[in-house]
Amino acid sequence: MSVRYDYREDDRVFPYPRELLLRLYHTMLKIRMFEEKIIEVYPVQDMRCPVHLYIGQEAVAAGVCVNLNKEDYIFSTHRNHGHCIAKGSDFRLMMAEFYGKKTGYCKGKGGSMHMVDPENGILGTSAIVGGGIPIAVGTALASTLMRDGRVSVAFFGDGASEEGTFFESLNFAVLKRLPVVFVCENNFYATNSPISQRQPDPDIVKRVEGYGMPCVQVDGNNVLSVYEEAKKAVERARAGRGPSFIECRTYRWRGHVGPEEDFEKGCRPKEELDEWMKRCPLKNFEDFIVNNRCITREGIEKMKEELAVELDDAIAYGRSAPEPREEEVFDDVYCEE
Amino acid sequence: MSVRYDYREDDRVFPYPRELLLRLYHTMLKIRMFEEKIIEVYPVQDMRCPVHLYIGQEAVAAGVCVNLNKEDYIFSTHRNHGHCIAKGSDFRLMMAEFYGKKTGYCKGKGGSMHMVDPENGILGTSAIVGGGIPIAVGTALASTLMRDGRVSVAFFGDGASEEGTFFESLNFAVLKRLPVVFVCENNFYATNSPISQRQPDPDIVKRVEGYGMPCVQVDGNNVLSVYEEAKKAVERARAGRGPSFIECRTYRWRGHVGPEEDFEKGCRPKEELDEWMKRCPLKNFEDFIVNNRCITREGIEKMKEELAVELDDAIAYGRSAPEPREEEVFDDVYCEE
Amino acid sequence: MPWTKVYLDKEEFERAKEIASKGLRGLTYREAIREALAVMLERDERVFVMGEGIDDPGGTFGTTLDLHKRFGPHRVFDIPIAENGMTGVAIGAAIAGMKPVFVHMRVDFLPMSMDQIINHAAKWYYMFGGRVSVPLVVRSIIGRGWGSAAQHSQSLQALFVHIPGLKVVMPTTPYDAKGLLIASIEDKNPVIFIEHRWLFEQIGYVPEGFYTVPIGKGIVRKEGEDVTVVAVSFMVYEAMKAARRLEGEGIGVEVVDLRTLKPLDREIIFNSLKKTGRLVIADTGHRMCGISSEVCAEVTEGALPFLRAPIRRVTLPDTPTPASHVLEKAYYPDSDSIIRAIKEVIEYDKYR
Amino acid sequence: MPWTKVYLDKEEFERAKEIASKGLRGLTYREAIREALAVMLERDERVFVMGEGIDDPGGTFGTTLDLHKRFGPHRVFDIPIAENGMTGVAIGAAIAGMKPVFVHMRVDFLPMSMDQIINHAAKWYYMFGGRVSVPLVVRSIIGRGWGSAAQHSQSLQALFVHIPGLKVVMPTTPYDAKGLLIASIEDKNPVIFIEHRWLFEQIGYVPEGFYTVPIGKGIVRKEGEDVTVVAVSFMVYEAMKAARRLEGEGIGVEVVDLRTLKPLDREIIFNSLKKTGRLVIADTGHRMCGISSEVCAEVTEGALPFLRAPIRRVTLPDTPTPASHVLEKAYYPDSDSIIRAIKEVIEYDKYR
Ligand SMILES: Cc1ncc(C[n+]2csc(CCOP(=O)(O)OP(=O)(O)O)c2C)c(N)n1
Ligand SMILES: Cc1ncc(C[n+]2csc(CCOP(=O)(O)OP(=O)(O)O)c2C)c(N)n1
Ligand SMILES: [Mg+2]
Ligand SMILES: [Mg+2]
Repeated sequence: MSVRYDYREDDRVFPYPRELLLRLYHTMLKIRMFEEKIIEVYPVQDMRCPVHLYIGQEAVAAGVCVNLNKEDYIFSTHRNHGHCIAKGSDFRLMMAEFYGKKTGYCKGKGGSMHMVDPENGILGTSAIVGGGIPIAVGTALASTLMRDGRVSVAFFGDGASEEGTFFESLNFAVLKRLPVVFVCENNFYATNSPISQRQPDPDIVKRVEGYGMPCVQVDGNNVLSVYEEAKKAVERARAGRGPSFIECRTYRWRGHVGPEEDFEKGCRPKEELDEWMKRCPLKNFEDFIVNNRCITREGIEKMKEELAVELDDAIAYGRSAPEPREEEVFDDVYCEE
Repeated sequence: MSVRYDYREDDRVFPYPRELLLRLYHTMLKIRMFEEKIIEVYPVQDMRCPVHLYIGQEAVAAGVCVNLNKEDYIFSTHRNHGHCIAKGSDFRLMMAEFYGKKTGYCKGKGGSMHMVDPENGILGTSAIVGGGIPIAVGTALASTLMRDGRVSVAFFGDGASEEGTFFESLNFAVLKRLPVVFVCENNFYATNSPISQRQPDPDIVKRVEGYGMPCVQVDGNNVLSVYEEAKKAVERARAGRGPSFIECRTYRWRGHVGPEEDFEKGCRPKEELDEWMKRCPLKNFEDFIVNNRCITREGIEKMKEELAVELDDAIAYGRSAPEPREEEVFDDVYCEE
Repeated sequence: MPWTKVYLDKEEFERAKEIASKGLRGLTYREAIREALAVMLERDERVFVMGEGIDDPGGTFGTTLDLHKRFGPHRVFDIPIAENGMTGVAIGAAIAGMKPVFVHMRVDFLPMSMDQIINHAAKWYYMFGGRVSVPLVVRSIIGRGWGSAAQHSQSLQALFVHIPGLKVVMPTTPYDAKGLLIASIEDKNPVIFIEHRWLFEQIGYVPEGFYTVPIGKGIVRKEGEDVTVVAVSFMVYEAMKAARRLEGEGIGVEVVDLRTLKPLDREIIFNSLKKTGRLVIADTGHRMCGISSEVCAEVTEGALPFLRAPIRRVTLPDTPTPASHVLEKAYYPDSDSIIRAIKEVIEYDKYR
Repeated sequence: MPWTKVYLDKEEFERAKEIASKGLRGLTYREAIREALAVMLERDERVFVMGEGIDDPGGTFGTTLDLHKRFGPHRVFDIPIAENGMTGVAIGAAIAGMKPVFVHMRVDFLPMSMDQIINHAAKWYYMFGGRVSVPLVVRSIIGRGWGSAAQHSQSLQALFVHIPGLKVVMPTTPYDAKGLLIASIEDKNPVIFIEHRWLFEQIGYVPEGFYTVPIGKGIVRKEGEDVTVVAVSFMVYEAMKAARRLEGEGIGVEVVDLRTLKPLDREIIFNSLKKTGRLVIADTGHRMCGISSEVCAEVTEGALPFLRAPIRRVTLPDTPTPASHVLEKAYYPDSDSIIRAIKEVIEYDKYR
């Protein structure tokens, strides 16, 4: 039940440039270690905002975003750390935001659920389920109107695929052939509700097929599968051939919110988690690239050490960054420029 | 291009009891003549509410509702006259409501867009596009919980199929296997917007197929086709086997609102209307039942005369019915029982 | 100043035109709206207009008529009936640098898009620390009469006034309709722009080309010494009618047209109240937690000493709208209701 | 009467319990809510409870915990994340004779279902001439703190108060939470029932079994001579704290807990104001067009002569909610803000 890359070995591995494989791995590792760092520091209770960890789903963010340019737009949700990191956001500014600091991405106004990083194409993330999907369609509309060649990606969960706005977004995107890619991360839960209590069929892709755009379901724990499908979708969008939909089947390891495990609380069966942990997107891909001599174990250790330093630095930065002043609570209600 | 019944002649006509065919015809005729009566009286400007006429779509209401019991629920829209008549509502009380009178179905509070007739399973109609669809799912849920064996039908337009609530409703109905039938009357327009400006593909049924319930597209101007599909769907719902979706392709003859034609205003091509008028659901079915000796032309004339009298009576009743008193404006805000 | 004038009818405007030394151009409110859109579509290529049926032969009561022909279907286009999703689309376009105008035939359809308006458009700029603004205009129309009934006759401005981050504009005259719509499109923030169908035929002076009327400023439509009527949208006309009729009885009514409900022009209300000491508020919306409530609250907090009599509110009752014309008549306030309210507040301290 | 008492902390309740001749049963607010649901599920088979994740191990902050086990998954069930559609479903069930309770974890998700609440539930009974009523309860929760930020910390009661046909209930004590929730379920109309997360741990006297607290009636939580504080939900606790602290300074604060915002209990406000002549209003929501505005308006219309000083409103500012705890602190009003407001109104006429 582990993620299988081997079937690709003969004909597909070597076409991938080594840099690509390393970049994918590095991105996943960054995300994983970032989240683990939060798990480490959170109990101190000085990071005073809800955090929704992405551990287990790293292959999706990494496999999609590697296809994007800096100017391309992504939209994400409450569970946005992975997407932002994959798109290029800065650890320091993220942590500063999570610590509610003035130098954070949102000057301390957003917290972990609301990330913004316009330089990297992140114009905001919405913690309202389904909220970001039509907005991504809107930036795609803008790109069409302005002919700026950008692609928009909407990341969202299986839960979000139940909101009416999702279907409204699909309809309009196909109608206007907009350059948008819909990436549904089906991790089979919305908070603690299993998908079986919310949808008659866990194959979300089936309900999208009728819209007349390319639709595919992929192993969301296999970064190369995600990469392949996202590449096609992004190229298609970039070429003006309209939207695509990708359902990535994956799994979140930690509780819905906060750094804890949730299976002890009875939120889901331990065995289910165990099965999915065997399919760890990071570990399996690590073995794969090592076995294929893209990198040595030592090289990987080196990467980890570097990232560990970076993350310690980011935490230190976030903790020591200046607090906003109380009066600033009244700033930024309106844009007065 | 006229509606074709003849292919059915050999093997299918005679299975239908004569009463059924006459009932279908009678219902369609009632609707047609009711609407024509409104066209006649509306210019006097004493029927002071917006009217959305159903002429051209009669086969849908008739073909569906003949399968329903009095206790079964239907939900409809701004364009509800046909559905209410087919479900058994009274001309007099309808007209009284349209004239804003105290004895109208809603005591003059609803007007033509808001019909209610609980005795005939009409618990209200919503003029908010898409508004009635989830409500029909809700009555179906109640029927399941109370095990009352009732079936709910949601009538709505192609425009309503663009609202997110439509998909939310489909998902929940399938999830819970609710006894509801979704009847989408695709008349290719929402107000004056052609479907091509709103949906990438005029086959609405395609976007519903993925939900895992029976889905069908029928000629909505052929009352027997509608009848057949609705029968299956209603039986299925009644048997506890869950929802179905029926797309009826049809056409509205008059303007979106009011009694006038709209092609002169440039709302749509005259030729398109002409083509659809040739496919008149009433006229073609009339020829069919006459040709098959269910009824004579004289019998039909007789029916028409009777209905004309009834309608004159209903108009007279509506016009002379008492006005509500001004103070009643404050009644019925809350139910105080 | 001809643009501060409310012309109660076409004749009045024609008289004013005759008298005016320079020729005044008269435009209806509907034409003024359409002209504002045309001016902005012409001037700024980031502007586009979207809405259900806006390119049809009705053209949103004439306010968008044929604009798609002039500016092309990419800049003025019809959309699916999917208000929440399409509001999200408009927001997305706005944050990516466009300036969308989303047109709704009725304000009653906005509850569909409340999530995108309240949770997204209104909060975006603040939530992201001022990094990304949402220059979006949501035009919508209120009306009354002809049995439109409960779901097609609301006047929901108060819901938007309650939400931080939004601006809410309700112009009364053709001059303001154009100038405020241009200002709203120029504004970097989400603006809920609410028009009244019963104003569409009103004629007034409207200059050609580009000009703005500042958001956040009310205007005194008529001066008076005895009582202030703070009014909104169509109720300004009713207030003017009331004022004219009361002139005959020697009662001086000052009519303040709020024009913008959020941010609220507290100054203009207080200044008028200082003078008259008496206040009537006339709104097109419901009573509880309406703009009339907010004006009362501002006064009790900041101008209580000036108040010589209880305030009277002339609003829709806290009742859904009925269809029957008899009930509609009982339902809607008009100049008579305003006159009754004025008399009450005036008589209050007459006998003290 | 033990149920009219706000216990500021657990110790206070334990003391009261000791003193009370009859044994008082103490329950937390969260338990009281859950018990109300259980009582009604037991008593009336038409009642059912639906909501996102209500059957999970968290059980909506404990308020629905394990009810699905006791009453079965047909009567207490999880639903898809589709607020507008699911509200329509609840309305449908209600008009067909059921009594649904729709539970939302946060009031911030209700803007999604505004169309079904405003255009359908609120209007159904009126629009159809009183033929079909909508006995629906929409429970939702407000909270504050821990960086929940703009989209997860709103207190949107005013939006519902504005809409005719709805009732809006916001209980403060465990006793009222249970009694008002039962009354809401028994009510034939759509009731928006709003709880405050910071009250969930509050303990108070709660009788067993079935009882109701009337909708539409406020209650005086503490008598006082000098100033009236009309408060809502969690702000009642803050007002009680303020009152206790001001007792030491010889200022008598009367605390009125509105309990129901719509219909509003005008009487209780006026009666208190008659006595004290001074008014502070403390709300959990935003300022403009909020319930604080409405109370001001009622007073200026109907009780102006009793008012000896300007009113002060203690509300959220007209600003979205920030995440940072420093900004949160500046953002949220508390007993200090109430004390400041009280002092302002008291000092106002001290020197006159
Ligand atoms: C409109 C809305 N309803 C409910 C919520 C509460 N909520 C927060 S996250 C969540 C689950 C989302 O599930 P999914 O979309 O699958 O994303 P995941 O958490 O699995 O990444 C819910 C219901 C919300 N934020 N917004
Ligand atoms: C939510 C909402 N948006 C817009 C409208 C305005 N409107 C009334 S009828 C209508 C067209 C509906 O089209 P369709 O569903 O196809 O029904 P038809 O009129 O063709 O029967 C529209 C857009 C509305 N009533 N409700
Ligand atoms: Mg999920
Ligand atoms: Mg249609």
